[in-house]
Amino acid sequence: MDYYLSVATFAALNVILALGLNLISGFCGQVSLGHAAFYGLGAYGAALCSVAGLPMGLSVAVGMMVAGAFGILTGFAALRVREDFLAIVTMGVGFLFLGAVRKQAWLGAEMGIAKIPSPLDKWGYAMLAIGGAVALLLLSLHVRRSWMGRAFGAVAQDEDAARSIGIDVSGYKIAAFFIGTAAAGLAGGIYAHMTQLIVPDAFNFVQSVTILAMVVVGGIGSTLGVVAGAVLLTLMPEMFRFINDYKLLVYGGLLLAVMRFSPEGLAGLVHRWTGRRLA
Amino acid sequence: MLEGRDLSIAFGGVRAVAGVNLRVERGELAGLIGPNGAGKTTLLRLLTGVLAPDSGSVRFEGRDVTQMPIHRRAQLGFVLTHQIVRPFRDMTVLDNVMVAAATQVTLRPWRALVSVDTRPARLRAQALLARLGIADAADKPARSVPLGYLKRMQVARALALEPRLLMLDEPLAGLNYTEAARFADLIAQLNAEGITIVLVEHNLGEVTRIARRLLVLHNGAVLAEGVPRDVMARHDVRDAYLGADQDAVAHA
Amino acid sequence: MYYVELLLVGLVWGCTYAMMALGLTLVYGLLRILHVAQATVFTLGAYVGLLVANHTGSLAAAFVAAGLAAGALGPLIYRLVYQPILDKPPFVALVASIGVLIAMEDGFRLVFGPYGLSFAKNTWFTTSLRFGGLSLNLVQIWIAIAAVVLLLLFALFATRTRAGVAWRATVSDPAIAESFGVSVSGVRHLSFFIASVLAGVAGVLVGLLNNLVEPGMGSVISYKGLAIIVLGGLGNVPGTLLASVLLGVVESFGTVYLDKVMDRDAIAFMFLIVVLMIRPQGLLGKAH
Amino acid sequence: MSLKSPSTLLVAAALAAAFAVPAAAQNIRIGFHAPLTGFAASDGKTALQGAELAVEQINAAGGVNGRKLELVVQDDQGKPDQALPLANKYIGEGLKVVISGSYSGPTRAAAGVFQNARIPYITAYAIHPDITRAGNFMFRTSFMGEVQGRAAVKLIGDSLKKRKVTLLTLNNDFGQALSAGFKEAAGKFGVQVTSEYTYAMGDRQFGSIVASVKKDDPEVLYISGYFFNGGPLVAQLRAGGVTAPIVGTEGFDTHNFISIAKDAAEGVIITTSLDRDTKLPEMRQFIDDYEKRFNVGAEMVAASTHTAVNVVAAAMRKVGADDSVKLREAIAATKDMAVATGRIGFNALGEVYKAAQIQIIKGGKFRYYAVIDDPVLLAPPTK
Repeated sequence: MDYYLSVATFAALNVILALGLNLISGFCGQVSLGHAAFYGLGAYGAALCSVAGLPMGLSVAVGMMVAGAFGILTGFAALRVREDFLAIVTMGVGFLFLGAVRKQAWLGAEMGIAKIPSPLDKWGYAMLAIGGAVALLLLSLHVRRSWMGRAFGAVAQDEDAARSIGIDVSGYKIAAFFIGTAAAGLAGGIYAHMTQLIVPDAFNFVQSVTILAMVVVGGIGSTLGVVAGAVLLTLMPEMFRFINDYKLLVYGGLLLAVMRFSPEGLAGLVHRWTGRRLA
Repeated sequence: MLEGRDLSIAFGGVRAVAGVNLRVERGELAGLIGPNGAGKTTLLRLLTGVLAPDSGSVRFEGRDVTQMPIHRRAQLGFVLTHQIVRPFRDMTVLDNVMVAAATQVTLRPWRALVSVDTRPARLRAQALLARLGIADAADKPARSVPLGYLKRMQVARALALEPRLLMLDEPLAGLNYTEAARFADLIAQLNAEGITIVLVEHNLGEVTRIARRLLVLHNGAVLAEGVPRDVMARHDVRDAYLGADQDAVAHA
Repeated sequence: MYYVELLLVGLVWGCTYAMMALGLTLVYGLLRILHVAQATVFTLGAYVGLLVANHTGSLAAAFVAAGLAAGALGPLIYRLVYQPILDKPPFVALVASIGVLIAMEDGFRLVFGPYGLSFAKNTWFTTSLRFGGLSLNLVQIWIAIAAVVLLLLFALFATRTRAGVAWRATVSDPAIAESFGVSVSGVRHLSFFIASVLAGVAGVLVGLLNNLVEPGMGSVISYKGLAIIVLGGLGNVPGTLLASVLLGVVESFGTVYLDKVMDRDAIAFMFLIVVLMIRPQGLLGKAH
Repeated sequence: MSLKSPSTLLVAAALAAAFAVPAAAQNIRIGFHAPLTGFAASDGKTALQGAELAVEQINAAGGVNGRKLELVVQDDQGKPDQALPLANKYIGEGLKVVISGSYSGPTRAAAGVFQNARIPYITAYAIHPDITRAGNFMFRTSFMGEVQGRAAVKLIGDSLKKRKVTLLTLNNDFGQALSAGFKEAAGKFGVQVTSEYTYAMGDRQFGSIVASVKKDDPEVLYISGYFFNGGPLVAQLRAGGVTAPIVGTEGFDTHNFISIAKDAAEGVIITTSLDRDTKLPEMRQFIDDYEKRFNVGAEMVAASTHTAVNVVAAAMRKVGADDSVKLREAIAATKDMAVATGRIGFNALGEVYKAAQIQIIKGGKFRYYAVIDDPVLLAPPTK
């Protein structure tokens, strides 16, 4: 039971991360290869507060704000550079975060932060993570229906045209980065309290790619597709423990196969087979 | 209504626009013409804020808007259309116009987040499509409709912003003779309804037909200005067009 | 003297980056693909080079074999992975490329084992030359020579040969090049071939330099290569070379003076971000 | 296998009948996780081999109390977040004891889980101090980083009689712990740390560090790190003209280090737990058997997992394999037990006490250089 609970919790955390990235990349069209950095910022922000004695709820909120604040900074970078330039800059943000944390004694450097207070039990964390995932799912569906979603769509498809019809492109990009990275911060805060230990390597480039993979395998831009992608890619390594040795091979091959045969991911497959577009 | 004062910009040492002064009066339909490489598009970009001038200023209805971002100008009613039509390709034609019709709602991202009511924007967008005669394409994805429709859709999008000044960058380009004439009529009609229009155009026949005033740009400066018939009769204007090839090379 | 040494170290690093980044920029200029999977080609080159060297004892044979193996793999990746998805949004190719990298890295581990492999005999590695207080081993010297020679050859190719002219024409406008009878597909294959040979040779050189060939040896240099081509102004060859050398030198000094602040990768990407915030189009890129 | 429902019982019975595996369910299952893929796969594989050898030897000698041992192996990829579900899975399967053949990250993450579940958890070579501090069910069969760092100071100050040291520290928990232990003890032996440079796990190019070392011109270098970065580092130092003696750690204790660094490895001295010229029969036998079984030289990582399995087996002989609380007591009572890593015992915190083996690389092989058996200096912390 414990095992299934912890897998479910990780799946929910991944849903939060992937939906956050989907808001930035899928809805608003800003490719990000550094999403794990914001997961990490949330985790570190929450961990420091919690170790300093703040209650968990407040610590997680601070983690979200820290991640969101750096998200806004990255959003400003997205105003200067676009597309491939932005992809590499965000990848750089990830490496910068990691490389700086590794050397900061007050963040525990490579040793990370340990003995983070953990006020909930396994059920508590599972419910919290699932609750967060559901909240973000509802938020994503709402954003898609709202005028914010339409404005995001305009920014994603043609920034210049969006500007010329009066859309505040900069404002929307920053909003997307803020919401998406704050969501990652939420996941980070829950993760930190649950594991009671965070180390820099948990938030590295591979983790960023993993989150991106969940988004594209699910179908970039499709909320339900991304949820499915996140759950699937969390469960897959668990189900494939019997092929332990070939895990990454299968994983890489899967990414390749999805991009090669169904670049719109699971959502694209559903569309092709049923003619219906997933929300 | 619009005033450019002493506008200049240089790219890598080449002065693309050099000390241009121009005024556009309320209600007029002005044509901005000039040979290839004369700096028309650059001037337009300076006026609309795509580029920031090295020196000079732009005033719109008495306000200095030189540093104002494009979307803010658009919200004030100073709207431009692009030379190459830029639809939101994955949206339907109707959605394209709806986004523009909702600028009051999308003005602030946070307000947009809590706004889900699409009815007012839909009604306005449908009215505009009907008016431009493209209502039949409303639910088609923009990527799949022909250029003539897209040109009209782009004007519909601009009109949805309730513009007071419309800058059209080569709206007739790519259209055949009949289409161009009809489109020019539409522009003249919009002007007659009270929208001030600046038209950058290569199609001299149509511009001279509908514009009431022409500005000729050459080598980044205003060469001539006045009533179309008089301007087109000038020798320096003719020379500028005939010698255009060399100039185009020099400014490439 | 200390600074001269740091500078030299940085230049040698810059040379390895340049060999990797030149290929990435070729591919980018032509197809707008961020070819992360180049890391795979680099690693394959290193393994083939090592196996041939350990088997035959000849480094020359090792380089030739590595160049050929890498030169075969690159165009193959283009054919099987990129070509079918060229019309898709750019992230599609990027994610596919990352997929290739992850899978192949694990493939190398399965085939060659998780332990790195070392050269049985590596005289370049064990011999060092002293100039005054400076000391460089032969691998470092060969890396500098190889980088300069290969880059010169590339310059000659691009400016003096028919294929090179066709290549440049295709970069600037594929449609026009095609109307002049250039085989765009041929040019693409050729570019992947050149990029891959450079990467393969670089792989052997880095393998010799570390005396260690490992499954994951290509990834970091490939990420940095992407940073470099962006830094240089995507698709801009001189910019790429300038950025490679600058990045090498910045890392060399940075790892000493910023030791307490951030690690080497962070220094590299910090430099990238600072430059791009000042010049969004990259060092030698053209403003839009 | 936990049999939860009649149908699984039936299936299991059918399987057992089909393959006629007698008493398969009676095997004693021991959890073992290691980084079998990812950046640390090399050490993970070695660690697994050490444990497998121990299991084979014990089973060949009749097993424990008539039952065979069986490792339940999982891959943690060296990642802390992989360790959590994995730990929960072991608990779900009802395992009574788990061994970590992994690095500090995953081991630390799993430690709390096992402590809460009251399952003895033995870490073979992860060095982070927090692991055993997770509680009384935690044990460690290898040196803590601090302790090994202190051994190196004594070696440098007393045996090599050098004063000025430059530290080249791997920037991870392993390197930082060694560096901390070294600096803390340096004063006692008159050793002075004149400079310290750090490098990252993935670094293979150390030109700027070599240049800096030449500028500082220390009498001796103390290098933490693993063979895959330490090997190139040592080679580049020698190629760059640095001649000062080099003292390394157990991270270099593998033949890979020598095959990477080649001639440059000659004369490098390391602190470790394995003496290739040992007279202790248990250690001798491990070294020989390991080489015979896997066709490669024995390594400290393998010795340490081998030790962990034997500690577990010894405890099971005393109290049986089914009660994890009793097992914990039996493991904690281990005293002066002769194993592959020497004569060991645990203190109140679950930390091992053993002598530090000092090896030197001569003629491309690890050889005896000295042994530091100083119960005061090498005493691990007790809380």
